Amino acid sequence: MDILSLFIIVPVITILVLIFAKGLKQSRIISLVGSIFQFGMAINLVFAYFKERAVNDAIMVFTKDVVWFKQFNIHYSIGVDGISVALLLLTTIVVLAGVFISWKMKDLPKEFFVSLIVLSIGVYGFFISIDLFTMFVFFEIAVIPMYLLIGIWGTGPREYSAMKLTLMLMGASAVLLVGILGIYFNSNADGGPLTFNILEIAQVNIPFEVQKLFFPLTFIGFAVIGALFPFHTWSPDGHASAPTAVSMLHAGVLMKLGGYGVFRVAMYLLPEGALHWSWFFIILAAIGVVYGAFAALKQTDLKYINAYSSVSHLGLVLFALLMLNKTAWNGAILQSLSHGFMTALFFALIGMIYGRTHTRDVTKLGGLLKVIPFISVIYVIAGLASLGLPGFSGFVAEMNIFVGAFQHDDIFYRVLTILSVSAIVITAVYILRVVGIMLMGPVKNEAFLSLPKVTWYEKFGILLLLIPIVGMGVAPLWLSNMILESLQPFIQGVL
Amino acid sequence: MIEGISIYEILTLTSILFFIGVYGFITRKNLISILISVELILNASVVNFVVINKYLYPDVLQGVYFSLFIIAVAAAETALAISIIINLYRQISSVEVKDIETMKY
Amino acid sequence: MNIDSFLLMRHEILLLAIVLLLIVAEIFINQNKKGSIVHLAIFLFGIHTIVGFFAIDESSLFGGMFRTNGLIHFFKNILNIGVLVLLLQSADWLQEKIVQHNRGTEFFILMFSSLLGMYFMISSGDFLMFYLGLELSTLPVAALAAFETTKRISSESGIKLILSAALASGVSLFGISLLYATTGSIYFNDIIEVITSTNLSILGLVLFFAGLAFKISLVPFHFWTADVYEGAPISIASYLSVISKGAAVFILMILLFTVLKPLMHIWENMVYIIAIATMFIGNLFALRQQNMKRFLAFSSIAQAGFILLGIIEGNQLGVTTVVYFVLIYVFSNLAAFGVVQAISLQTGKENMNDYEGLYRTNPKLSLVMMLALFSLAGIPPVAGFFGKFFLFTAAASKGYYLLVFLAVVNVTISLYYYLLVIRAMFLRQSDHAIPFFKNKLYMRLGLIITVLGILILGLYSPLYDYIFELSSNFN
Amino acid sequence: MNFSYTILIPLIPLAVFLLLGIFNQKIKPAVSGYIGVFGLLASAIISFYAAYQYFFVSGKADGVYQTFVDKTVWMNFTETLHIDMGVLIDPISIMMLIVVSVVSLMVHIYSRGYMKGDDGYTRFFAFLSLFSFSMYGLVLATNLFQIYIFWELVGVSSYLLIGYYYTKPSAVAAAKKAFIVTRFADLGFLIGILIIGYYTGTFDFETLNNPEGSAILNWASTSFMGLSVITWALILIFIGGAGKSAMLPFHIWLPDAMEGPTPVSALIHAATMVVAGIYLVARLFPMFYFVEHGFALNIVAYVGAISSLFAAIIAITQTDIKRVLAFSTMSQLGYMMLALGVSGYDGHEGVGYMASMFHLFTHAMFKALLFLGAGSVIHAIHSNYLKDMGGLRKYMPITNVTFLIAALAIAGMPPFAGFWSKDEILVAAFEHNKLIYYIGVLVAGLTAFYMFRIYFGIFWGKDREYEHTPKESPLSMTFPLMVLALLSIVGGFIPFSEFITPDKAGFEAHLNYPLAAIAVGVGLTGIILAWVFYKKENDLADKFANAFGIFYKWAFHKFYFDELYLFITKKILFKRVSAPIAWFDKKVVDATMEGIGNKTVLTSEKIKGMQSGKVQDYAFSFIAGVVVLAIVFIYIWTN
Repeated sequence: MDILSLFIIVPVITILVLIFAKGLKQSRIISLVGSIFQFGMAINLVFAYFKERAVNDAIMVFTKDVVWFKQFNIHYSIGVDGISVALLLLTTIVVLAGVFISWKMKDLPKEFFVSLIVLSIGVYGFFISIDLFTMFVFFEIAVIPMYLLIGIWGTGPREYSAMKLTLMLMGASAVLLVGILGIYFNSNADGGPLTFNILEIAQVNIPFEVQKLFFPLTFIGFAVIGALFPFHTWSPDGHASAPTAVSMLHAGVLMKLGGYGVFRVAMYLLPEGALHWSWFFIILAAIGVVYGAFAALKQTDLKYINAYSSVSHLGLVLFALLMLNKTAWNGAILQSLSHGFMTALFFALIGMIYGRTHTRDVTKLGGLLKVIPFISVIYVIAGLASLGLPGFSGFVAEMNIFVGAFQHDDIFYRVLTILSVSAIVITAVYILRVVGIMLMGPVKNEAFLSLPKVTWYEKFGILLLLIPIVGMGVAPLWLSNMILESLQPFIQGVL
Repeated sequence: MIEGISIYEILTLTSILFFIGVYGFITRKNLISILISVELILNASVVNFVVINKYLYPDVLQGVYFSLFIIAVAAAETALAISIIINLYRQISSVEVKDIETMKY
Repeated sequence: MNIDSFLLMRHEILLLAIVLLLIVAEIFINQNKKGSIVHLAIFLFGIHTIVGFFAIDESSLFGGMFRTNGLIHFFKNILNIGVLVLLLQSADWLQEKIVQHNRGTEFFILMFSSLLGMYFMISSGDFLMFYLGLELSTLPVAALAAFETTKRISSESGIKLILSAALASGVSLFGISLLYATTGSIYFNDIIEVITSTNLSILGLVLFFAGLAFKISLVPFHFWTADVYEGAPISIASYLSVISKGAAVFILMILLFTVLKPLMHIWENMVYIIAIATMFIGNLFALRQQNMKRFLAFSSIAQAGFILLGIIEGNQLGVTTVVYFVLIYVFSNLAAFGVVQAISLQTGKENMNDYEGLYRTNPKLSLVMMLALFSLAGIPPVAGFFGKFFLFTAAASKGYYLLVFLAVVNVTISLYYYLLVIRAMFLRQSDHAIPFFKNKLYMRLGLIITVLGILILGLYSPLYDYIFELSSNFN
Repeated sequence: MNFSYTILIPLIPLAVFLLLGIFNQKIKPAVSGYIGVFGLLASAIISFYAAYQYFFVSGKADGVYQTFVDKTVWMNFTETLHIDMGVLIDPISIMMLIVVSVVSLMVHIYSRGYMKGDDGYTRFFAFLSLFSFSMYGLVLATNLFQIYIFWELVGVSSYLLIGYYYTKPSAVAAAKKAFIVTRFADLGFLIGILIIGYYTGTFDFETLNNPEGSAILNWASTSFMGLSVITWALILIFIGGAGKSAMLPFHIWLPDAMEGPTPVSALIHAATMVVAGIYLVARLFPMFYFVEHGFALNIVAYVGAISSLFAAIIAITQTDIKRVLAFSTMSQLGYMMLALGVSGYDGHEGVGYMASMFHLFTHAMFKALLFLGAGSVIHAIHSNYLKDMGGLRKYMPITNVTFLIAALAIAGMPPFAGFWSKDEILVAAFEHNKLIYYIGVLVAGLTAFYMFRIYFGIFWGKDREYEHTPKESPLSMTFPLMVLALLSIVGGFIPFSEFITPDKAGFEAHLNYPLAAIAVGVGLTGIILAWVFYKKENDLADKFANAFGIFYKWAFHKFYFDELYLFITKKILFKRVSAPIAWFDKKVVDATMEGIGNKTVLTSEKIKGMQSGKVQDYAFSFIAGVVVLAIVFIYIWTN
């Protein structure tokens, strides 16, 4: 079994075992074992990747290609480069943390973990596949479990949010489908056979009119899940209603599919279309960056604040991708990773706070530093990380994005860059606002004086997410180099 | 082949017959009469087949045979329809078409 | 014309034999264990299904009135499997409701003869055979729809079906007569050579098309569907929505692709319009349905609209995708109907809000339902997704991107109402939920087969390649 | 000569921080205090050793102080642009190392007494170490991005330390304010960096500052709105500096920052962090000087001058001694800025630059001393307000004397440190810009006045009735006072012009007697006025204040800058921007998405009549469909 397909096999096996599990204890143990195993595989993959990369300079390594539907030339073809390796690592970590965080899942635990793992299968598959069809399949597999996860285990208006989220994402994927078919049927522009294989299509130069037509479809199709500005409204409600672990996976991993897809498919296969449209979408993205930050400023529900900050941060990702240069792209990938960890951490903490105080309304909370110091301190750290403090991953990513974006020769883009740079101040404002109101100050509510202390599994979950944030922030070089060299072929493809 | 009458007259007739049937089907209140209008429609095509066969392609008798079969099938159809109608009549003692509208929307 | 050429009609002859045998059996089985007729029938039909899989060589009989080839043969097998599953699912219902009144045999005879009609219809070589097959497949179903003689709505649906069917067949007959007028033959092979697009032939095409569109229940010829499904016994509803629709789709496709190929520039636009109308109307109506049968009726209308996306391609790709989709659709829809039938048999409840909290009481059943609905909605990795995706591919290969776009919009809409059912079953919790019950062997068997189909058919690509080869003579 | 060992200077405090931060709960307070002190002691020793090495052993090569750089790539942006981490050793960085080490060490020692018994003692020392680490890193930075990184880090440690009493809402607010205001200024800094990076292709100080380098020579190549883009970049960078050094209009955070513990104010908001802005300008001095003939530098000069005057005026009116000191700090920082602004480049022209650094040095000493003294007073009587103080000289003699020394130093009385540096500044101003010179003189007088106002207010006047008689602070607190007092006395005699000049060559500086005399005279007048007003209880001061009337009121309310900012943030940002956006999101964007869904359902409700249940309607639509299709395809759509 090759090293990549294991990422699909192992979760499937986990599910099969889970089916026979009884009760909370067994199911959580099984899923814990499974996810730890995946984590191990991801670590192993990183090292294997470096070893392979030393001897093999193909765009994708560990490639495997099995013909699936030969009439359509559909293959189950997988492979990774530095970017997907990094994202896979992110995913495994977040999933593992998610399992820890949902250690005390009361209602239908088995089903919960099964759907969680199904979701992760979708994500893994998406990241490793280099065949548009396979990619699309995994994309939808990743999205659908959200409905059950939010709908069954959610809080608040869960049915509404779940339906909204699912429909918007599926609608997006429907648009995406048209785009993919468009690409597919023009993949023989140079007289070759029709193909879904990304790498092969990248060699074809698709006519400009076609690119102009299908780039927006493909872009929007992916960007909706990346919370592109007018289509982001599924995310706040979805986050707010989802159970903790789901919010973590969702914001931490699922929303990354957007950026990754845009990068892998829209940008890479339709470069001229990208160049032609970038001005328009870049405006949307820039709006999203500032708009999200301002919207977060006004919220009082922790999850909403975080959701909007995600809109802002992921806006930066799309923004950087559309800048079409290496540094910005590097920044975009780094931002995806760092946002993945940070926001997952945030949601984990919010979940713990909510689980203890039973409210997410910041105005009702106060002085938590006194009563639950560990969680609060970590929250402060996460906050500082997310406002881009040096020494944390956010800074590295954002600086790459800003410097890269500012290298653009067109003044218009540089002005937009400055605009979105200004978002970091607003970010600081809303983060510190929350920290000030919720963690500092006097304890607002007598009941808070006796909150349960943080448990071992919560600690595990938190540290699991915190360590990469600091690691990326302190020593970014190896990661960014890994990504940069993987970006090389794309640069040649696009520019 | 009838003297002095070209195929057009007959086809016009059958078309008229057809639409009379349709009209009856749409307007009659009584299930039985709706059934009769269906017969009109079928007969329109029966005549069509015969006439076309006779006027245009007299050498092979496809149309004629077709029409025979149509008549037979039509009989079966009517029989079945009648039986169902009777069954309905047993229950609601009515054959009015307005009484079979309980299922809608 | 020698004896072994009758073996070409193996399906038909066997089925006929079974029908006769059942009549005989009816006489000899003694009163106190009428139930055994059900077992007998299912057993016989099972054998028939298996025998059906033996290869048949390609040829035609009766001067081309009856023809058969690999694809037709394969499709007959699909129908067989469908009917078999359907019988398995409705066995308990028969045992409990029908056999008491000594009407078990009638049921089987009617259903089998209708199936026989479909055999003739899809392997017909001229319009006469086609017409006979059509009628033979329609009339018994009307009788079956009115089968629960004690229920008023059952008779109503029977009448609605028979009247609409009569009208439809009348119209299409008129169309056939016009085609006959333009071409001078009712044999497909002759027609292909001579047919051209004159006003008369176009009119004939439209009228004839309407007749089949009625059976596939395409907008605006679909209105009977919902009412009939609702009134008829569930097994008949599912029979209508799966078997007869499938057969009609198949023959329509074959006629359009072979006989009426010269008129393609006409009918592809026609299909284009009707496809859009069908998808939207079907979905929009399905949104509000509470009764599961009506719900599935409209959903199946929408599905028919999707099928047209494959038909519009007009070549081998179209044939393959359509057959493939129909195959998957058979399993998905049968699964859905099966669950509905099981529940309504146990509790008599057929409304969506009765399903609330079903997962907590009957997890297995709800999971089957979920799979079926996901397959209908086209969610990977279950089969439905692949079927739909390939249909869209077929349409896109002709450059109908707008049509595909509207189709995917409709997929999203349809997802909404499929999720409504899932919401009722999984998300909601109700204190008067349907209590836990165990299904009988037949029903379970029927459901398991469908589930296997749903899970495997999509991922198992050789099947698709096989169909592709079968349909090789369409380009 | 290799100075790479200086990397230890920041790393030791970092280690201390991690140690104390992670094992916060485990370590006993006493122990953590010692860990902090000794950690910093180590850094200080290394700094002194490095200073000795540099200035007296191996720094000079043919009469010019060399720049030693030792760095490694931390992150790559493009082929040319990358962030390096490393140490840059040149006169000013060494000088800053000394300043930071001395003050920080003193403050550490002092805090062991001052913070005794406070829960969070360990946390306090952890934060102090974090700050020391960041400050050292900032000082040693080799390029713009490294300095920006540590710039942010000192910002956050200041945030943490101001908000040290996090249960006190005012402290929380102050911390937030400090961080956000400086962050806002840093935005300018960051954009400036981006522009520099884009147009010059490097972040390195060496490359940028090289007078023959491309960065300086081709400043005119691209211009934007009439100014060179480089000039714009420099102005933006200066905005960043102004934010940290509390220049107008970014000064508002500094007074509030006094909510933090007094040692913190002494270390961060008097001696070290706030001078980062000056340090930054000095660091880029060649660029400021050469690009567009020092256009940006003039802005620096005027901003500095105005800020110092502005702050001095406000300082007179404040009643909270720490706030008085805060404004005095701001005023002195303005002084340094002004000095930089009026400085030339080579030879004796560079006196302003030299003086600015000199004043930075001396000011660090005596201002830290003032704060610590104030701290010891506050420690004794638990109040910040002048009205609660008086006649303390008999209770706490050491504090009294040291405070007096510091006051004299800041008032510029010879032979105290302040006198020398201030004199050089005035010389530089006099030579380059008379207007600024006059402002400088005026400020000198005001400084002397308000400083002695509080001195007399605290230690003279008649006793207030204290609930328990105040007593002198413990040795751990008085010892630093004495050390710093000593430095404030002798600090002025260091021949700075030998060591620190823009062209690093060094020159002979000699006292300019007439100017010095004027300065001293003005200072004395200030002191005497203060003596008259505040030595004894009398109502002269109030009369005087009333004489100024409305103007006094303005000054007392700090010219309503806070209100202005509040208005901008609360009224504009929250009410006019954020709230509408939130509303827009809910009511427009979201509503549109939902609207699509609702419309669909509504439509399906509307059209349900089609399914009327009448078999004849069905037949009708059937036939209608047929007819329409027939017509369409026979007559209309015939292709």
